[in-house]
Amino acid sequence: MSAFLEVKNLSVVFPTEDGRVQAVDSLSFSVEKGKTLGIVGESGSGKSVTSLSILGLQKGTRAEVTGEIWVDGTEIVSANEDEVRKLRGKSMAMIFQDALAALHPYYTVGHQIAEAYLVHNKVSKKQALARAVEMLDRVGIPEPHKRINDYPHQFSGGMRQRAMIAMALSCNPSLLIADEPTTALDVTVQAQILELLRDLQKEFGTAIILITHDLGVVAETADDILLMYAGKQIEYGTVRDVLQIPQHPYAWGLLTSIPRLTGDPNLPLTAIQGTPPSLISVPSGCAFNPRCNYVDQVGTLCASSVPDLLPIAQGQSHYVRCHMNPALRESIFTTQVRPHL
Amino acid sequence: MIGAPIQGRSPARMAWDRIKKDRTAKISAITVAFIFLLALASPIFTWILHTTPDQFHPETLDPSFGTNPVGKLGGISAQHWFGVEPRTGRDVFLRFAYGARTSLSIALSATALATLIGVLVGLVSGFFGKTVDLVLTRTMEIILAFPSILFALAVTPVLENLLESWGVPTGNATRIPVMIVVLSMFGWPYIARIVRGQVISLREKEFVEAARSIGASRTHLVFKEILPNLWAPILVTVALNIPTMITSEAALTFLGAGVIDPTSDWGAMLLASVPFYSVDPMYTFIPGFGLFILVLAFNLLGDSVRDALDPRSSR
Amino acid sequence: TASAATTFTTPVAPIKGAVKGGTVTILAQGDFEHLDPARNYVGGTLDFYRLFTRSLTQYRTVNGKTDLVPDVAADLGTTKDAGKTWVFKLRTNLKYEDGSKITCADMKYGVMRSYNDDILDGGPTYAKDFIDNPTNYKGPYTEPGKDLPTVICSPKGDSITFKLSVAIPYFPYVTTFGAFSPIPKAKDTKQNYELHPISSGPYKIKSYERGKQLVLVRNNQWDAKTDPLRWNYPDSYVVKMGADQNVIEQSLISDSGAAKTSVSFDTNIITNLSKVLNVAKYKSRLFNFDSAYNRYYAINVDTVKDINVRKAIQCAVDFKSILLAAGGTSAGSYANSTIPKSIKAAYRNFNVCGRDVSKHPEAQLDQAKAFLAKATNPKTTLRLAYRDRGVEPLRAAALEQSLKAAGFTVIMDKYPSSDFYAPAAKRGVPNEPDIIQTSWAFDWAAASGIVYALFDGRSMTADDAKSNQSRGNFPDLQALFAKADVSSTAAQEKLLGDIEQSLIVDKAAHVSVYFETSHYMAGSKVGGLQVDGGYSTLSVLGAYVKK
Amino acid sequence: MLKYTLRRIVSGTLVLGIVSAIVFSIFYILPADPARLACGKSCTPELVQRIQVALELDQPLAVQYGRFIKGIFVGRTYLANTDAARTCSAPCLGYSYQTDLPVRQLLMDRLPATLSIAVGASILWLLIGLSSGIISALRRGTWIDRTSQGFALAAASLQIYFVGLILQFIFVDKLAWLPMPGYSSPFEYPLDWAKQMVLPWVTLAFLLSAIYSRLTRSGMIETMGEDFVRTARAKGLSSRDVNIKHVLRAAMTPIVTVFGLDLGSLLGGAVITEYVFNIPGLGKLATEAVSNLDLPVVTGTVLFAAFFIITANIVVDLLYSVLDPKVRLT
Amino acid sequence: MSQNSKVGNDSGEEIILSVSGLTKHFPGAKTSFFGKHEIVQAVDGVSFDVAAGESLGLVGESGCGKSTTGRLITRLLEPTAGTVVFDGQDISKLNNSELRPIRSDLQMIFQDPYASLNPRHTVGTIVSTPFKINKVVPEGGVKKRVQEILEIVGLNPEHYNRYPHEFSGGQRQRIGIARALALRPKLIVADEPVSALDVSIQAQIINLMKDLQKDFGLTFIFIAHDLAVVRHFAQRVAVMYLGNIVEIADRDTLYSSPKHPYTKALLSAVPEADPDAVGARERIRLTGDVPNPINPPSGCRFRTRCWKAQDICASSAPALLQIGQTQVACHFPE
Ligand SMILES: Nc1ncnc2c1ncn2[C@@H]1O[C@H](COP(=O)(O)OP(=O)(O)OP(=O)(O)O)[C@@H](O)[C@H]1O
Ligand SMILES: Nc1ncnc2c1ncn2[C@@H]1O[C@H](COP(=O)(O)OP(=O)(O)OP(=O)(O)O)[C@@H](O)[C@H]1O
Ligand SMILES: [Mg+2]
Ligand SMILES: [Mg+2]
Repeated sequence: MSAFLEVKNLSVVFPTEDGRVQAVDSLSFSVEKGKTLGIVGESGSGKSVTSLSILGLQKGTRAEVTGEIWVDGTEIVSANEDEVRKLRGKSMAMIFQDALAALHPYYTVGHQIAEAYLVHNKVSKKQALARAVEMLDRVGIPEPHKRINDYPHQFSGGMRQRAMIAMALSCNPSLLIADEPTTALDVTVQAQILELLRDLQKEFGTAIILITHDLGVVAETADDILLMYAGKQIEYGTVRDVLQIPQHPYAWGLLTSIPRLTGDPNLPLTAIQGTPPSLISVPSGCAFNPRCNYVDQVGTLCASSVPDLLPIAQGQSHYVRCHMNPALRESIFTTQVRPHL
Repeated sequence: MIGAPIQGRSPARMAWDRIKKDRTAKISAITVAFIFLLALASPIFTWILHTTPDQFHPETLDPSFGTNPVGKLGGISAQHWFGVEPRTGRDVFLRFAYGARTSLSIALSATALATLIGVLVGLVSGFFGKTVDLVLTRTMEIILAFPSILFALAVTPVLENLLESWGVPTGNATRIPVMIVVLSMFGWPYIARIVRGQVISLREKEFVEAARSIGASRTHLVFKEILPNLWAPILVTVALNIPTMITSEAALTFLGAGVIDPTSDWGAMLLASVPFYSVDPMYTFIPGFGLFILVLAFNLLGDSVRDALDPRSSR
Repeated sequence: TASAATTFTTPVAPIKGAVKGGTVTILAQGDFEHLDPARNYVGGTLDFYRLFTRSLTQYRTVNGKTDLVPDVAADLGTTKDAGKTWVFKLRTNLKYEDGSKITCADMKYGVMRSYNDDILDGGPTYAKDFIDNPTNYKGPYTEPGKDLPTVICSPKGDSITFKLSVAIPYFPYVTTFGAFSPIPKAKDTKQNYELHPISSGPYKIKSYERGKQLVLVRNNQWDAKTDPLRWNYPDSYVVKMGADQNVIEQSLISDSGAAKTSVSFDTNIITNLSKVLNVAKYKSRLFNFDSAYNRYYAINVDTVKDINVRKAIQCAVDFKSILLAAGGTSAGSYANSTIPKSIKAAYRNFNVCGRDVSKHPEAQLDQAKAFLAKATNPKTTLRLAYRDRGVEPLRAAALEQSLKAAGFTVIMDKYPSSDFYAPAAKRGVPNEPDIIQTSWAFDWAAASGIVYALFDGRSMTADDAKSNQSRGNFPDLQALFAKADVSSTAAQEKLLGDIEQSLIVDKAAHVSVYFETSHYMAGSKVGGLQVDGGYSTLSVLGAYVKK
Repeated sequence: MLKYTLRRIVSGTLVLGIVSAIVFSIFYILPADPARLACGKSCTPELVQRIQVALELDQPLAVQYGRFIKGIFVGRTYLANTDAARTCSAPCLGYSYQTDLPVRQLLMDRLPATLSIAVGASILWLLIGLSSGIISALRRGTWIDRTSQGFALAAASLQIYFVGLILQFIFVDKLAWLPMPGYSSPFEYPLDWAKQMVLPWVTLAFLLSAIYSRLTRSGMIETMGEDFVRTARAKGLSSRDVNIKHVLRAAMTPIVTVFGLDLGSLLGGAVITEYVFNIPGLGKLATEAVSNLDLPVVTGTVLFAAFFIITANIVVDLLYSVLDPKVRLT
Repeated sequence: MSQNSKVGNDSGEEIILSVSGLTKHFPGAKTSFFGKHEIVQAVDGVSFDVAAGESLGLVGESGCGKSTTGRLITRLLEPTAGTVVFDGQDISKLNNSELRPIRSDLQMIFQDPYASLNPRHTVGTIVSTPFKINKVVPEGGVKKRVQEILEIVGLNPEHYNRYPHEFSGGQRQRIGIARALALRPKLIVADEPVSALDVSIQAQIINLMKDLQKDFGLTFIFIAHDLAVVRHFAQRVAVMYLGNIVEIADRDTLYSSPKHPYTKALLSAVPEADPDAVGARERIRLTGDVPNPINPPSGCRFRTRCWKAQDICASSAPALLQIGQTQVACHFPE
């Protein structure tokens, strides 16, 4: 079956004074209705750029977008601004990390939610405001009929994020992109928001792309994981697959380096050495090779050629971009990585 | 941008490199330099032209209309490159060159003084806060509430009298210092406000905390930690302030509170040209255009400096 | 001129082409200092006051010719003792705006109240100065019951006699001033009288808002047949006050809106002169005439003691560059003397520094240097006092240049515009000026209106030169003044001419440079304007609105 | 809000008080004697002294200032209990030394001209400045943007008096399309008024619109980079709605403030403009008064101008709180 | 609050820092020029001890007063009330000059690796400033010593003359650590040293700090909002809520059997990167946000979000009492 969102070979390049920034490099994935895809990666790995490309928000900027993005049968990359605009908000919506910055400081929350509803529905302003109250109520804001007249700065951080969600969902979009929706929030509030997202998804059958750098959040919320490094997808599969039998050394590094509530706290964390690369001069070959502990296992290939994204085994939906052969990976994982998890 | 570190370039060095690449900045800098050179070299022209900027040349004027130089375009000739002044026949080119001297030195001194006061007040006010800040910001508020041009006009004769009563001789010897004081008096609050704002935000920065946590004294904090971070905004402010000062100096002179004849000054030349703009437009045009070019060049240069020092602001 | 032979009592002839009706607007920079006749002294406006104020005598200008004529008086006055006692016949059929008669008592009261110049400040003090005051009369406000015995009305009230303290041959000129206007005692409101002076002329005050505007309308009680000098064409005159010099100049030049029917009595076209003089369409509306203003340099004989130094200064004066600074020959005409050529009885065509200045206005530097070399008491550093107003600094700079070229060192001493004449006249003070750049406009067109004021050393005090800025007090000239004091008008004028010549040529204490030319402008719809010889201004007496 | 406004008015009045005290004392230490100026042609020392008494210049500074302040609030009587007594009702700013007219009346007489300039010019510069700034921001980097911004920078570097004279030379002297600038009453001669105001308006607007154009452009561009604009686009709003309702709305706030302050200081007298074009406004009145050392008029005009500036400040702050809900005034 | 016992660790080691009744009230944001200050009760009666060589974790949600506590201890702020006894000396009332000798023993590492380094100074200047200010001349000169320290924190000593902007976040944090280490302090307060860093870098820094603690016998107060991070660093953990300490216990006790409902809720909210654990864990969802410290709830400050709250919670504030291994401030501990 064809997924609600299908991204094929998406690449985004920013020509800048310092050079061409390859922010996203041949990314392919799909999300079905009612499912959640978690995109995980370090800062600057191209997560936000990907999400903006899906919404077509890079049209009219200097970004060079190639590849295909199919949303509900429309191809976004080649579509004109007006066609995409009609999809935005209605078929796909987005919530951003910094809700305070993402809400207009001079308009009331109610107005901003109603505005989103008004663009796509032939209703009166009053009806739109009623919708705003309804949505605020739905996302758990107490006394919504009063709060619609508040300005964003009068909301607390969690409430703002809820308001963003209410705004995004006001037109029942089939796809919701959440770009680090909880990073700025406290754990307790983060938990509330994630739960809200899950509930809403259950109710409306929305497809969700959840962008985060926290594997824990993905584990709790997503169905699939797309792991990005330096603009490329390096591992892609179901949450269970990727978190339990991770294939890429970067994934191993990530999983072993994050402190957990379980396991022996006295053992040192196994950190990933080095720092993420600059996207202007991505290391040749596998972008991760300068930081990879297992380059020796493969030899010069790592530094000279970019590995393909391949299923870990025939017919599997778990993909990885690594030169090591599956058997080698398997053995390293079981002997060296798993004990640290 | 995280990544391969660039070899040991200080922020100032990076700004300088950016400026060097900026063509507008280069052209403006050359223009400014040219006008400076003209101002500095003005005595040489006295020697070349065998006359002084104050020398009357009655023979160059229409005897029945003292306001009309003989000849085209305000009497432009091999002897008088920019023509002559109506009523006196003084050489306009020399007055222009010497005028650049006066205008620039007053504007630059006023900028320097205003910057000095502004930076000091801004630092003190921003860093120490509380009552000191309250008093200083209130003072700024009051100064900014003054209709500055009017007040500058009104206060010039007063200050002049004051200086005279201290035995300073009348004339430009008192007028010029008074102008500098008056111009900087209204100029410093703008600088102080910017510096104060910067200091307040820097004061809360963690690196200042860090210095405090290792026991740094206030002097260290102000001069070693905060001040180095102020150079960029100060430089930008100064760069954008110079043209304002030039304009204000000219305006003040134009309104009659400026340097006194025979000392030449661009604002004074414009003022003197007013009655003749329709009979001898060249006489108005020359100082006006000079002023325009100078201010434009400084403005462009200021923009470039700002862009270079603050890469986020892009044109 | 004060001969009883010509009487000028008949009405003035109508102006050709003039029509009645309409409003003439007068643009004024400021309000009148005072409308009270006793307090008027401002040159340009004196002409205007005649629209509603008659005085004993007045000037009449017709076709460029100006005569002194009897106004409230029926003759130009007679004297039997060479000017010590003056008798004027009075017209007896004149009325105020309220229909009441103008009497000799009113004329006398007008004079008497001018003695109260502590309250009625501002006017000329000639009446008080000249009329004998044996009882030390102080004015009707101070001494209400007291009489001024030296002003006498004939029993029938048809003549008035003035007994003067000294002989004043030119007294009939003095009686043109407002103190010699009729004022009904009952209507005198002291210093508030100026808010509504009772009209005796062809127009009366309809409304007067200080600083804003004054509206004059016809006075029906005025009878043209009794008036030898006034016309009455427009229905009203409106004075609009408070505009600026340049605003007035430019609105007159632009000739739009109300400016079409406008004229100004206090605004000489200065700023825009070169422009309007060059353009034909403006020229037709421009009135150019010699003003009463003479620009001159007083050489301080107290400080510049050596005659040769003074002569050197005279020679060094570059008439040309000075006049160029003021606008060239269109803005003024070179003058050897402060007495204008038009005052024929007194004018002398002498040379200054040996040359006819109108032909050779340039500085005579060689001669100047020669004189300086001859000086036994050479003073080569000169302090030049001038006023910071208009082109005066430039003129001073022009003089500075030629003085320097002649070998002097010059200290430029600029005085504030508002505070010049009195400080420059201080004697024996530190920094006393050596050369004073100043000017004079005569109060009446006679040498007596000039020479007494400027050169009579007898009026000086030890610390104040008054208007005798050159501070000359030469015994030989004193003798001449004494003689002039008691001479007949004609003889006096001649003597005064001699005094001036001597002061300039022999004593080298004065350099007259030029007479300023006035350039007045009027709107295109105003006719009947003419230059008034009495006040050297553009008179609005005959103005009419062109149809 | 009301409390805040009241408090601002009180503190503004205080600032005005300080401004007036400064102006007052500065002129008091001026050696030139105003009485001499008021005295006229036939002046005697006694007369000067009498005028000094009449103008109450013989009193100590504090007394003079006290009476002055009293005059503003409750009116005052000069030389009370004497024959020459005259009453000046509140708000009394004294009488001009030069013309002996009430300063308040002088100010009111000159206000219409200044008002004409300020209002006309500000409408013009807002129109030009905003529209060119908006177009530049929307067409960033295109030749339209570059031309308009280059023009704006050049215009911002020009001097009012220079432009004024040049325009006057072209349009009045050479082409004769316009009459000499000046001031006619808009009620009596509306056409003349407009024609004469054209040059002052255009000159002032020319220079100021340049500043507003730059301000608008940079404000818009800065706002375009804000997250909430991205949100608006993500909602599916048309670019027109995004640019006007979201970008411009946010970018306008600082411009409105600057505009308020500019208008405020202009209302106190467009000094240079009035000077160049010979318009009898407040600025002209002030420059004349300064050169005549007409203390009451100088104090009056400076105070009047300061009043406008301070009022503009208060209005702008109040307006800001309306425009920016984050600003809470108590 | 905790009036009773200095809670040391069981081994009776030397107490290097003892905080009691520490309180900081800030003048809140003034709403207008003349407006009155509101009072922000940022820290309200906090007491705890730290033994030499141990590391105490301080966790809590944003705005609960962690940083303020840290800055009170390092005397960057002056306490409104309470004492801070460091190394046997009450430093809570000392003035700047009296503090100077103590400064070198008490250092701080900051959260933001960008804001905590002066962009106009080179790395060398930054790390050598402590020496210059305290007029310490180490053996072999300042430069040599600085380069040694740089090496210790894993930086290339040749970077001495570089500017902060030439380094990545992780490297900058190392510079900050180097500066804190320069004078060999006894106690370091690390205020969220890793929360601004990328996940892959966090571990590097945590490991580095752990090593340093071991090598130099440092005492740490480690502030964080991430319970998992604290668990990997601190031997003892204090949980803060709205200016109060609600629970202190050694690591294992706290994580395995939290006594305070807030601690419990906090722990259950931490997302775990283990899909199997997701369903298995008990979920406690707190409602709402942390209340405003300007107007904290009466009694127990947590009661507004607590599912166990009774009337008593609104009327009396629970004291921090010892229950087993744990000190907890709750009327109804688990
Ligand atoms: N408009 C742009 N011009 C140039 N480079 C850009 C632009 N937008 C993004 N980039 C670059 O593209 C890369 C990817 O950025 P992106 O915002 O997608 O990262 P991210 O994965 O979302 O990171 P974070 O976790 O910090 O949000 C970064 O290196 C960024 O600098
Ligand atoms: N200088 C200050 N003036 C006023 N209030 C302050 C000040 N510093 C902190 N606060 C307030 O004190 C409370 C506690 O702040 P603190 O920075 O200690 O919290 P925190 O626990 O470190 O939070 P975070 O996790 O966000 O860093 C907050 O409400 C904060 O707004
Ligand atoms: Mg991102
Ligand atoms: Mg903190």
